[in-house]
Amino acid sequence: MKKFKPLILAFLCENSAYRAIDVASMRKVSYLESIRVIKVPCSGRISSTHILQAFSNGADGVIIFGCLKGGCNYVDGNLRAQLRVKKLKKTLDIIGLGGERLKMHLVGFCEAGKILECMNNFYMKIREIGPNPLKSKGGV
Amino acid sequence: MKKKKLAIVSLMSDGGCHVAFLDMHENILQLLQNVELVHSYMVLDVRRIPDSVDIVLVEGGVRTSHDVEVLKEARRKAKILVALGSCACFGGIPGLSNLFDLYSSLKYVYEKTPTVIKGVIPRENVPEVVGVSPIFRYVKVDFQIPGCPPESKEIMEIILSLAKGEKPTLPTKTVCDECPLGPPRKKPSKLRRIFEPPKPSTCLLEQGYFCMGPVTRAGCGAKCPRAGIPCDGCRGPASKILDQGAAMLNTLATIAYNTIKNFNLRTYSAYFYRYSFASSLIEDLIRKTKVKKK
Amino acid sequence: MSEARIGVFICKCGGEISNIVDLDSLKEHVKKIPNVVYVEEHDFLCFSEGQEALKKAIREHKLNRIVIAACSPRLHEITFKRILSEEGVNPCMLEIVSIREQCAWPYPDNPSKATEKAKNMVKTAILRVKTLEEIGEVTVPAKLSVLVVGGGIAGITAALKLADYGFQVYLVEKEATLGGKGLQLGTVFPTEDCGVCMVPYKLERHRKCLFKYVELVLTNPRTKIFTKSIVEHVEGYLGNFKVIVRKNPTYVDFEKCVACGVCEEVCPIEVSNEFDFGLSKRKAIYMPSPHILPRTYIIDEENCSKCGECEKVCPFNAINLNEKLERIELNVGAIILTTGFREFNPKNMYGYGIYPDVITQLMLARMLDLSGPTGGRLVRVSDGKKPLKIVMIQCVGSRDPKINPYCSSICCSIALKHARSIKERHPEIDVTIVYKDIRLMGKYDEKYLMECERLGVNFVKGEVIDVKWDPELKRFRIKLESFSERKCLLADLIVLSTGFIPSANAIELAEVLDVSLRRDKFFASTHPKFAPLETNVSGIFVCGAAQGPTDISETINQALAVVSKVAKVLGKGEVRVRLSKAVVNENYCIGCRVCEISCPFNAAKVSVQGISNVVEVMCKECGICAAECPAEAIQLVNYRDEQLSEIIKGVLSS
Amino acid sequence: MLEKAASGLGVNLKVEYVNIREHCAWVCGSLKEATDKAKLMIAAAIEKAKSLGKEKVLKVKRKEAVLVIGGGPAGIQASLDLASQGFKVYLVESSPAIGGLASLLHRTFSINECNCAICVKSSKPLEVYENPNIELLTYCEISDVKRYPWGFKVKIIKKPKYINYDRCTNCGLCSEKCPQLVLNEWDRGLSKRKAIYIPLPYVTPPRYIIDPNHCLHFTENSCNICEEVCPYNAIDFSQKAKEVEVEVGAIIVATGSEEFNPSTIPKYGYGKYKDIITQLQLERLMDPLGPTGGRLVRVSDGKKPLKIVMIQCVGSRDPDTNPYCSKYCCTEAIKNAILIKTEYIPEAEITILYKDIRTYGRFEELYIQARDELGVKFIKGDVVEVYEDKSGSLLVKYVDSLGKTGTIPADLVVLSCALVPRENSKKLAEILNIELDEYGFFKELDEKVSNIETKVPGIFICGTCQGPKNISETLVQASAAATLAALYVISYLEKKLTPPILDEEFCAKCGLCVISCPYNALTLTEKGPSVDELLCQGCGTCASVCPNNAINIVNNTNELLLRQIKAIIDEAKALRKRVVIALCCEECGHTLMDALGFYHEKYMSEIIPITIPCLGIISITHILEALNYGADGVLLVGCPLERCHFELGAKTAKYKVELIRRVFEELGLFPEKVNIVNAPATMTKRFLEVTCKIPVKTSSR
Repeated sequence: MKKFKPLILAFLCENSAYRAIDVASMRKVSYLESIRVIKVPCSGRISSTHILQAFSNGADGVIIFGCLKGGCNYVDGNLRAQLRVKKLKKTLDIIGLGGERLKMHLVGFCEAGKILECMNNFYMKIREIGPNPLKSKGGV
Repeated sequence: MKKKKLAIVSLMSDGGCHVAFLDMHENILQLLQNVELVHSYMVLDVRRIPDSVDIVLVEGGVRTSHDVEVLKEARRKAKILVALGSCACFGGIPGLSNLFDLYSSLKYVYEKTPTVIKGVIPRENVPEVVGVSPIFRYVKVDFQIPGCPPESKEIMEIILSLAKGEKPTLPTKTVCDECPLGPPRKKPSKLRRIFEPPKPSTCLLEQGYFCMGPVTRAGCGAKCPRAGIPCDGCRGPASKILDQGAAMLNTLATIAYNTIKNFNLRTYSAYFYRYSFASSLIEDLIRKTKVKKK
Repeated sequence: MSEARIGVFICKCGGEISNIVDLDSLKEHVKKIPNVVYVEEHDFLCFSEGQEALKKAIREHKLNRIVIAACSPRLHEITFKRILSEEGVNPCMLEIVSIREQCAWPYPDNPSKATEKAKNMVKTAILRVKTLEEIGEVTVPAKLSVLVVGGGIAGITAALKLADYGFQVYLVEKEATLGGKGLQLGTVFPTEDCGVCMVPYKLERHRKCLFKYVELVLTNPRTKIFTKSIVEHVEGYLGNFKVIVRKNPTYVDFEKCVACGVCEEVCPIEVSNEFDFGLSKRKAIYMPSPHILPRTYIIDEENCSKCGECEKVCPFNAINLNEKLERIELNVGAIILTTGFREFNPKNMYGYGIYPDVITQLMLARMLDLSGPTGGRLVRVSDGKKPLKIVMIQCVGSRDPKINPYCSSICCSIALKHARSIKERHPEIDVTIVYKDIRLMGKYDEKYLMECERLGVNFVKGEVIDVKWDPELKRFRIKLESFSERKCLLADLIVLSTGFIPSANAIELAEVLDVSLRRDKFFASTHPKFAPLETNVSGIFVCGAAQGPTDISETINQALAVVSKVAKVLGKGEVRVRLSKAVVNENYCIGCRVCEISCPFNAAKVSVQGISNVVEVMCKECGICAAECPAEAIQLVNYRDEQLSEIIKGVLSS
Repeated sequence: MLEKAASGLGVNLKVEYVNIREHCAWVCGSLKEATDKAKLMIAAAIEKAKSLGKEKVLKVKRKEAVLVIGGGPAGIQASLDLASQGFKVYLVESSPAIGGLASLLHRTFSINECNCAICVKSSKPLEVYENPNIELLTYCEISDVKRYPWGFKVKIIKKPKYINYDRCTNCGLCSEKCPQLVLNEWDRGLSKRKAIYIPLPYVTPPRYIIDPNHCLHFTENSCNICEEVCPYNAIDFSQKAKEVEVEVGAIIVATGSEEFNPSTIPKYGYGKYKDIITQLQLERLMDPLGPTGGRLVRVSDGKKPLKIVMIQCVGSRDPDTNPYCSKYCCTEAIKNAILIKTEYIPEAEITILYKDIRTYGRFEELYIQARDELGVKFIKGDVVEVYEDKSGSLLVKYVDSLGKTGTIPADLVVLSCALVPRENSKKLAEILNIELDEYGFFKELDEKVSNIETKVPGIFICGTCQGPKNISETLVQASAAATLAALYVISYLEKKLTPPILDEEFCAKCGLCVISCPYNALTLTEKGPSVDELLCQGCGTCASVCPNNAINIVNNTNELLLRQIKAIIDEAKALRKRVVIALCCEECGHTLMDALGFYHEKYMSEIIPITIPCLGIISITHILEALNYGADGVLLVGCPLERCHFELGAKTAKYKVELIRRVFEELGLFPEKVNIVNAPATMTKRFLEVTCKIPVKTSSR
């Protein structure tokens, strides 16, 4: 069997994670090529619909990065997103996709290393879990 | 032109000013072309002051009732009366004896001075001794030539212009104006006594010496500071200074309040009023208080 | 809107990119994407040659959206934006993809991966740039006037400076006089200035006496003062608030009163003076302190019998006992909250309220004030004797998780100030400070501590367990625990260093203004570190002790800083807003108020008609409302659901 | 007010007020006394009114531009505030990148949470970089500042960076190939950098720079590698230092501070043992973009430290080094302890040795979290020594507050060092003509009410160059400085000039006025002192110190004062009244007299106040003259000694009084007749204490 190469969608808050990646790239490190990155003004912007949409369009995993607790430019957007993710994970469990396909991290601007590590770990984990079942069912 | 008549009268004095007058060297010849010296106990044997003299130089301050008499006589006979030297102008160093009462001064001079053995205060044939005072307290003074001693050149110039009927002027500024050491660059940080050698070409006040330059009338060419010795104020206060000592105290209070805050002078008067005590505001105050007490 | 014509510019970066990324295949890939009309590679886009090429291509191909694949946007974004606007393209129609940093550099040995990633990234960017809407700007006229709530040190400082800027200032104070707590302090640490000398005014010459500038605040044509007034209602937004102020009757016209004191003489009612904590007496018409602002007599409504004696005798007809309550409507551009603090009431703690000789630091300040009720004499309240042992207890009502977890910051300095002042005047009095940590804030404050140690103030680190009155000794017995040892102290007078809590009407005011409060009921700022003075409502600011206990110098700094923030937002009479805001589709809106609740900045409001409405000036473009809206009626411009989903679909589709 | 009304009518009216209500009616025992006093006061006022001349008013529009010195958080915030209000800002930074000390931080402490330091490290600097109103001048130094009525002309030296900023694309090839390796001061010596380098990966502006002290091209004139390797031809060795001149209306100084170097105190063992580091080094170690990539390890062997000891107050609250408290370090240490416990090494044992934990305000919650939730150990005590035992492990020996000695083994010792003034602040202070305080920070006008203004109008200070503070205090102060600077530059310089006038005839150029001027407003020229009318505050110290009365303040000449005194005494003699001349300074003195009125405090009606600008204008001669003319006493009323509104006036006056009293004592006169009250305006009691001792025989009633 051909090695499974997961397709991962990452939402990056433009105030922390997106900029962190940008800075880290000056040191010639970056995220994996099979991770697709979308920047958002705040992790709070991402609604459950978007996440579900990603899965229905064939993403094997969705990872979200928000600012550190207390560091959100918009008071508590990051915490709202976290709450949403927590709820959605349960839903994903119920519908059979599995909550572990969705992950959210709170990171600081300087913590590019941590972001990349999280991305890698997530990638490995999704590879273990296997592809998005919707794909094989032709749900896409 | 008729030569003006010039007389020099001595009161309580050591004759220093008289010598300063004679110290003109050959300039005296130039002077004598314009004036005629008619009375001077040092060079002429004329006992009485001639009647109607044009210019009378009075040397020394008033100490005794005899001095007062002589002074009044001189005034009567003079067209222009000039006070010569700091004693005549401000009372001079003898003025400091006003700090003490008369009896203790006499006692000190005649009985306790180390060179006196079994001294007695003379009581007979002695004119009454009064407090030291500058001559302006008794008579109208037309002009003052300060200095201890006064500058010979200045004396000459002033006599010459008086003889010509002009109004002479004294320097209006203070000794600092002539001082080659330049202005202070900062406030003094410590105090020094005169036996400590000063740094060259640095203002003495800045170095912490009580230099009286800022409050003393210019005209001497800042001889003392030039030689590294703080000015002691012999030329008395400059034109706009009401009280030489107070002005100096004031200056120190402003520029050196931190430095001399805890410094206790043994005597303020002798430091700051060495030459001008007898004509100072403070002496006035003392006198007024004494009058009140009586 | 015209059709999207996207130009993609790829930079070789002198080989840095082109050596690794296969630009030809990238170009091929890009060309297939709809709406892309121009794809080209350049050697150095950032150099003037590259810039010219960019301009030329825009002109020739009538490009209206640009994607640049080059280095990190941090490096040349400004340059490219400038070029776009020079060519008449809206500079926001630009996406920069850092294919050098993200693709070329991390995969020096794996060009295929690099190329693949570059393709994806450029595609994402193209999808994004395609959906971008042009963002316009609106200017909302802003009132060049400011409402300052609170007339303490912070309020007065801010008002004076705002007036200097040219703003019309309305100062609303709930008491009859201005000055705040500063008046009661006696002296302040560490300079031992009198408390009224607190507001700096002139820059040219530094004079600091508040008292001297009575006229400045009162007569400045740009400041209007409302005493005994409260803010009753506020609506509107940054640049245009409508405020209703309720002005309670003062009965004395401060502009007429010359403070002659005739009225006081005839007033038949005498009560204890709360300004001096009951240490002195006053009439019902009185002047709390000769240094109050405005300098006028005031009538204490509670105790006044309205007998009218004062009205009769006043030579200037300044008293009018029939004055009625007024409501005044104001239009302001911004609001500053400077409501300050009040002393925590330590009722029943350490015997406070039970024994009269247990007092607070503020009361001690009145006693030590040379112009205070006792003329600076230190007395026991109960018998008027001089106390010989004084114990100060720190952290009363602060640093206590059960009451207030925060540290009140200034009580240690206050205690040291008083201890020093007592020791200097009466070295024979024994002063002990029971503390947890001695916390000093200013750079010279440490000297205070040394001074106190030199003067022989005792310091005991520990916590007081119990205070009891010993009737035999006629003294207090204070039991305390210090380094797990039990100790006992005796005291004639106990002084409690009470903490500081928000002003009494803070909660009410927060409701009126729709501003959020912290857990501890001080006004909350949007970011405690980087925006300590902004509240969640744009246009409403907070400074001084209203946002937490601060000392006078910090209070003044904050008041000055807030002026700068106000000047920044109100600008020259208009607020300019980029319209990249949340917008509501009225057809979908169900008026559920989710947006209203979720907006951190109170920008979304549901109208009476049940339709949500976003105030552009207040919206800060986070999109939280859009994520929460169940009807998908509220959307964030350029991050609309359809835009996002198109991107999601696009990037996942290759 | 009257003056204003009159000038509206085209009449130049000069008004002299006599405050007979507060000064007479409310403070005298009887009607007659009050009336007499009023007569005397009016006599003096008439005398003054006679000689009031027209005041010269200078009106100049200031330049609407501001120079900000220092690109740390304070400088950045001030620049942004000013730029957003539309002012032109020149931001000068001495190092190649802006961000200051804060850019070395990993996280900043905040209430309840530990925040990432993004705003101070990157986004705010970027905003500065992008703002069209801000001209960013990095790697520059201020060489000269000249004052003009409209502001300052500033000379700035642009040091050569040897890089063409327009061409550099930050690719880093040059740095890769550079053969010269040196310690990286940005990582506090924890890592190495090349001679051509970028200080930190996230700095602004994001460009490389050559360090000429280490670059072989400059030191040995040999190497050209970077020039050859740069694909963009961005390297330019021929760059020379350039001087630019800018004209601004105000200057904000925000040069920040430095971390204290603990190697000067041997007991901490810093520099001797590798595993003793400072908090800032710890920040670098924890920073994912730092030298270890965010792994917290021992410097010596790269192992995880399990026992960490933090020592507080290193170089602060210590009379031998810096007596002040640095404010930020307690919270900083606690924040780092929390971070280590929660994110880095949860199993680590952390002990903090402290004097007092100063987590003031809401930072208290961090302290509670560290102590109660995370089990960080706190010991109140003093460090005796940090040493290595035979096995090579570090031991911290301390004495706790009960006097017991103890030792703690440590893998890593972190010193919480003081913030100390920057080395070059002395030089800058000289250029700007502002003062340093006793610790070497810039001195504020007043530590309580205006810690932003300096003695020179138009120059403001903010941030840690004024004194230690945390970031939010710094930002607040910076915004406040921006307000003051903005108000300063939009306002006209409109100054009633009350400068001293010089009588050249009597000036001896002795320079006493120059050294005694508290504002350095005078300089000595060949014609005598010349006044900088902008700096002059009209206090009259020069007039008082001038022995020959050659310099006088307009409308407050010595002569006038004497005439006023005499007028009062003459009038008093006519009324057969005794009189004590009270010379009150315009600030606290006059206000104190007013306050006496407000309080209706009765005092001797013989005291007749004359208002003068500052007690510094009084000279001993005035006192003597007044007494000599018949006054029964002289009373000086002015500000508290340290709090004179004109710096030295109150102090010198106090000393003058002391001196004259000493002289009086020596001469057996009446020292008790000369008195001084140095009290703030509210201390009426102090006034009464002094005045009740003045010996005045009761006037004839």
